[in-house]
Amino acid sequence: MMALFARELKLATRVGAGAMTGVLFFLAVVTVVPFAVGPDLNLLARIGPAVLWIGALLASLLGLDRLFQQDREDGSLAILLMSEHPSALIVFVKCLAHWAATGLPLIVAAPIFGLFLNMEAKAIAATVATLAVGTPAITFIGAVGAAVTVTLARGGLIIAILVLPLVLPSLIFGVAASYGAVEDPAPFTQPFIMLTAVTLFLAVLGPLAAGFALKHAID
Amino acid sequence: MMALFARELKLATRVGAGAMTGVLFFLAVVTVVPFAVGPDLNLLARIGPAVLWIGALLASLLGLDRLFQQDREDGSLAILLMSEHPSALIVFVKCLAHWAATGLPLIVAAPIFGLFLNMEAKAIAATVATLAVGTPAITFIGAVGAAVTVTLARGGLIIAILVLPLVLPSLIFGVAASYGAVEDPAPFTQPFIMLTAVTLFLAVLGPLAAGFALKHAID
Amino acid sequence: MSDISAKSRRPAPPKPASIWDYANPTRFLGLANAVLPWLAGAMALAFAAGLWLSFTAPEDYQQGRSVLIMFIHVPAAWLSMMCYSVMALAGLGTLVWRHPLADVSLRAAAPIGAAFTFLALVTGSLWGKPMWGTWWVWDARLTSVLVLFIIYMGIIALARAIEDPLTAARSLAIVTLVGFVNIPIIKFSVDWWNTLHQPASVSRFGRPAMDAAFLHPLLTMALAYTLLFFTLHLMAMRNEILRRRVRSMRMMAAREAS
Amino acid sequence: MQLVAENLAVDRGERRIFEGLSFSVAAGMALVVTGPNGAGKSTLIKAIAGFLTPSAGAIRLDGLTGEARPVREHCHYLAHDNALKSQLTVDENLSFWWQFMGAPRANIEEALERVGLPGIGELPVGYLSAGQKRRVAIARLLLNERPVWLVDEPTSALDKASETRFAELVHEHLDRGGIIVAATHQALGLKDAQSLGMGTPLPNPSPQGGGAHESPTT
Amino acid sequence: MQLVAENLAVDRGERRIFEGLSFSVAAGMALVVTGPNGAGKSTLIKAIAGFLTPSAGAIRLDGLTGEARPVREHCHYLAHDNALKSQLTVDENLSFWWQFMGAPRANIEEALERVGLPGIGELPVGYLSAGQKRRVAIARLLLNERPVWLVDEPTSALDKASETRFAELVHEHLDRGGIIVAATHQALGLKDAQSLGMGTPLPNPSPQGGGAHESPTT
Ligand code: HEM
Ligand SMILES: Nc1ncnc2c1ncn2[C@@H]1O[C@H](COP(=O)(O)OP(=O)(O)OP(=O)(O)O)[C@@H](O)[C@H]1O
Ligand SMILES: Nc1ncnc2c1ncn2[C@@H]1O[C@H](COP(=O)(O)OP(=O)(O)OP(=O)(O)O)[C@@H](O)[C@H]1O
Ligand SMILES: [Mg+2]
Ligand SMILES: [Mg+2]
Repeated sequence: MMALFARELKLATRVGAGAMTGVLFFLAVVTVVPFAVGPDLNLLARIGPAVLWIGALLASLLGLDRLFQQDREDGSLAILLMSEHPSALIVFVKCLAHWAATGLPLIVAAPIFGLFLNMEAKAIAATVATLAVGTPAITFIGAVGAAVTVTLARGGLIIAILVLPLVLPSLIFGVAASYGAVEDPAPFTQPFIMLTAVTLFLAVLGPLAAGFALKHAID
Repeated sequence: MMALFARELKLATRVGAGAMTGVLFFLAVVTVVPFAVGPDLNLLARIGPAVLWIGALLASLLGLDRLFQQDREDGSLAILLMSEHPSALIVFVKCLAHWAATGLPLIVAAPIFGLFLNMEAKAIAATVATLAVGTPAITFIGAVGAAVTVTLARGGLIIAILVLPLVLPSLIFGVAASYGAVEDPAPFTQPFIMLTAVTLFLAVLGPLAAGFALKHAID
Repeated sequence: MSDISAKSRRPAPPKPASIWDYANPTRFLGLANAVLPWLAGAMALAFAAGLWLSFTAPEDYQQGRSVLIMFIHVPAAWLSMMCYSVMALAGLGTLVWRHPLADVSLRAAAPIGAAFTFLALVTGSLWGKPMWGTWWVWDARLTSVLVLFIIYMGIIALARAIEDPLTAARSLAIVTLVGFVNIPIIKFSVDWWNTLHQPASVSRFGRPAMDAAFLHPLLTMALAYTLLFFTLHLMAMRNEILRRRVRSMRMMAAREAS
Repeated sequence: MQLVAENLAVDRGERRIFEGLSFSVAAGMALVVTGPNGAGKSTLIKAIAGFLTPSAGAIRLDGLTGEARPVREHCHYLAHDNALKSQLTVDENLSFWWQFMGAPRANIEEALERVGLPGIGELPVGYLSAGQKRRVAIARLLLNERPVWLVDEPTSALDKASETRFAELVHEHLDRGGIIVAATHQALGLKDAQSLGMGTPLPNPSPQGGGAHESPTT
Repeated sequence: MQLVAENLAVDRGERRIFEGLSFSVAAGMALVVTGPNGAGKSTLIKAIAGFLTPSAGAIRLDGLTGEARPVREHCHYLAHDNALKSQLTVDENLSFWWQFMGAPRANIEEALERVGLPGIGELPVGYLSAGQKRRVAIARLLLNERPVWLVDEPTSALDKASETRFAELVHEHLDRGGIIVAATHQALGLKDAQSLGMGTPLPNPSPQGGGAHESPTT
């Protein structure tokens, strides 16, 4: 399993672009928002967590469709699934590697983008924490979308459609927790715990469902 | 060439009910935003153009990376390039088909989504106009990225670094022009003309560069 | 669906022994054909009664005639949720019992559910204009219906995208079930979301204490809608089965030639 | 150990590909599946590998000690595709499979030598010719211990020398008590092997009449 | 008409695959390129098809009337891949190439009949077996008029009957005055063909010594 993780990471970084595309897309989102909102720095700071979350969410969608497709096309998927390792575990490891290659860079970049948006340090810290806890959920649920569309040549958009409604809870709790850290009446801990719970739940459900779907994708 | 256009369109629409998928994705993005920024209608109306543009950008990017890859993997690309048709023309036609399948439906649907975001009629009209003029540029420059990825199996980074910075001007001019149509001091015509110029420029440069890159992609 | 065509050729046992025998597509077609006229008739009656009750209902002191929209809107909203439950059940049927009809049922229900959801959205928004003065607000309930609509459409898009019915069946079932897990979550999370930062602009939205004068037409209409759903669903299932047969016969013909 | 198929039927798309197929292959034996294009050779192999669920009948691996595990976990599968990543080097590719599959048998350098490609490990797979890729894929079978080899047109793209080398590997595997099921159009140079000739697939979906007909010759 | 290569050298990666290669193939003749895996057969074909630029020498098509066009525009190329989209039906795939390539010769129904797959047009390509796909790919060559056929292991995955059928198609094409360059490990059953045996490639990147050696037999 470590071997699988290492291979996935190697592929992701070698074929490259994965991480950078995500970060650059993130940058694009962060860059246009000030144009739309106008020069109101307070407003900008206020919607900062929301912008970071939306940026990260959308950036995570890029490249999700390749999660299993390449393995299927070159025949690796069949052999992976024949092994004694449970398919859900294989999916889980692939998700982790995918997240490490694409999600992690976003989180590293988020503080800098937070500065662009004139956010306070505390808000930035809270947002980064929520992103770190929340974005894996996108990958886990994205895996279901990727597994279900693995036979399609261009599944990217369909995956995004299937994934977006399902990640709403993460988005809501993530943004709520980020706000909670700065605005006084709003709590931080409670939504943060919920966010963690959602991620953990999807970390189980996603790989199970995706693994199940993949079993029938080889023919 | 008409045959190529028809085939691309068929592939794009067969795999995932093309037009509908793009529109749905757009709808999903528009729905997700209020969850993050909150249901404040005034704020939504202000960031409306940015939301529509970001949605359109992402919809164009998802699936673009596979513009040539599939053709290369199944061997079609070699045969396409052997024909007497210039490679830039082939790229151009493929881009047009891709845009017709994914970009056009977005533009048709944008006004309705503008209503969701509580945008004024004038802002909606301006945004739709900028989308119509601006989104082809995303496809054209995206084609370069797609061609380069096809070539550089181990190239890394280059697409992202190449494509998104080039798309950023379109995005910024587009949002600026939409914004200019409603807010008084900001101009509409000037960014709009710039946007048109960028698109025209990329419509020439993109296919030429992509075609050139593709010639070296078969080995 | 190979099982459909294969099973259909099996000599039928003399008597249907249990409800499961209706699962045989051929027998199902027979049953559907027999039931459909009755169902359609009952639906027509229910609609006639419902509409008559609705139009003779008193005007609401607050809403005026526009209360009529309620009789279209509320049942549509209910049905949009019921239909998804039917699909989730069918999804279970596909995955657990591997029943070919379950998949047919899921596929057939999706567009109907989407249509009801769309109707709820449109009528709600038509109602919203006179009531709240705007077509759309990002209110919890409205938004969750919109999300439901997106889920429906995603399922439809997926169904269209995958050529092979067998592959599609499992994918659809999985997505439907995963989506079902999410439906309560959407409902709750949307509440959290709203209470968190919305100075409610929609305070008038809420459950009006319902008068019997409104309740009766509403319930009748709900019954009519339910019958409509089952009629459409049966018809759509029948079409789907026939479509699959045509498809497999065409493939067979193409192959036999070679 | 014995690989047994009993009264097997497999459907694909809307069609029954074959039915009533029974065979048993004992340890140390090879089963060579032949037949025209579209007969269902690959389908049979995929069914044994567990990717297609038989509509009737069953596939078992008899006479194994230890806890019962699905047949597929005892198998190596060499499909039409090579299951290699062209961006990674030969070494990286093989060492991944070596670690992932468990039950290591040979090391990578040895395996590459056995397929006649010593010292090629550093090259990215994308740099190899069709036949070289196929040979690297064959080397994968040597890395880990699996009693059953399921190979689908293993010698496609191989030159004559490599074909001979492959036949040697096969014999060695059989001598060690392994089982091989091979779908092929080409003589694999196996001295004694059962052969299973598949006819053209059933013309219609009705389960009447046998499509595949075993000819249990030795 | 005559396909001529003069003193050809091709590099791939950082390595010279062959050099000093010369041959000429007249109309109505076939050139069969043989050699072990990695010898450079596919490389030669790709160079003729224009995908690899020779580091030295040139490839010409002599004796054609009309304006000069690159060699590749006179060629059909059948690579290891089939250039078929599995989501589209056989008809859709073939009719696209038919329209795209210009100079139509046969219609799709005829072409499918020639490869022994009549009436298969409605099926999605994804439903075909490996050999059936290959045969559809061969049918593509019949659709449009191209004097030169470049085929790379054309008979891989074909059953015996289809191999014979392919040999017929080849002879027919030659009789019509065509040229064929085929890279192959298997006897194609061509009665008279020039053969070009390629050795193992040059061992090191420095361009010294000949790697490929032509044996112009008939
Ligand atoms: C697009 C806008 C709207 C949507 C999507 C929508 C959605 C829904 C849904 C899903 C339900 C069923 C709730 C349940 O039973 O749990 C419902 C019920 C109802 N809606 Fe709407 N609605 C919309 C607009 C409106 C408007 C403008 C009004 C009137 C002011 C309204 C009045 C009602 C009433 C009275 C009920 C019945 C509540 C009950 O007794 O359960 N809706 N709506
Ligand atoms: N994915 C699929 N869906 C539906 N039918 C399929 C699929 N793949 C193959 N078939 C059909 O199943 C039959 C058997 O295919 P299979 O690939 O097993 O043949 P094969 O004996 O391996 O042939 P070949 O020698 O060409 O490889 C063929 O008629 C084919 O059309
Ligand atoms: N993309 C590439 N980059 C660099 N080197 C390559 C590439 N493709 C092939 N080579 C090398 O070029 C040499 C010739 O390869 P080629 O594919 O022409 O061989 P071939 O004669 O067709 O062999 P086979 O019979 O296996 O198909 C091989 O040694 C191979 O390693
Ligand atoms: Mg096969
Ligand atoms: Mg080759």
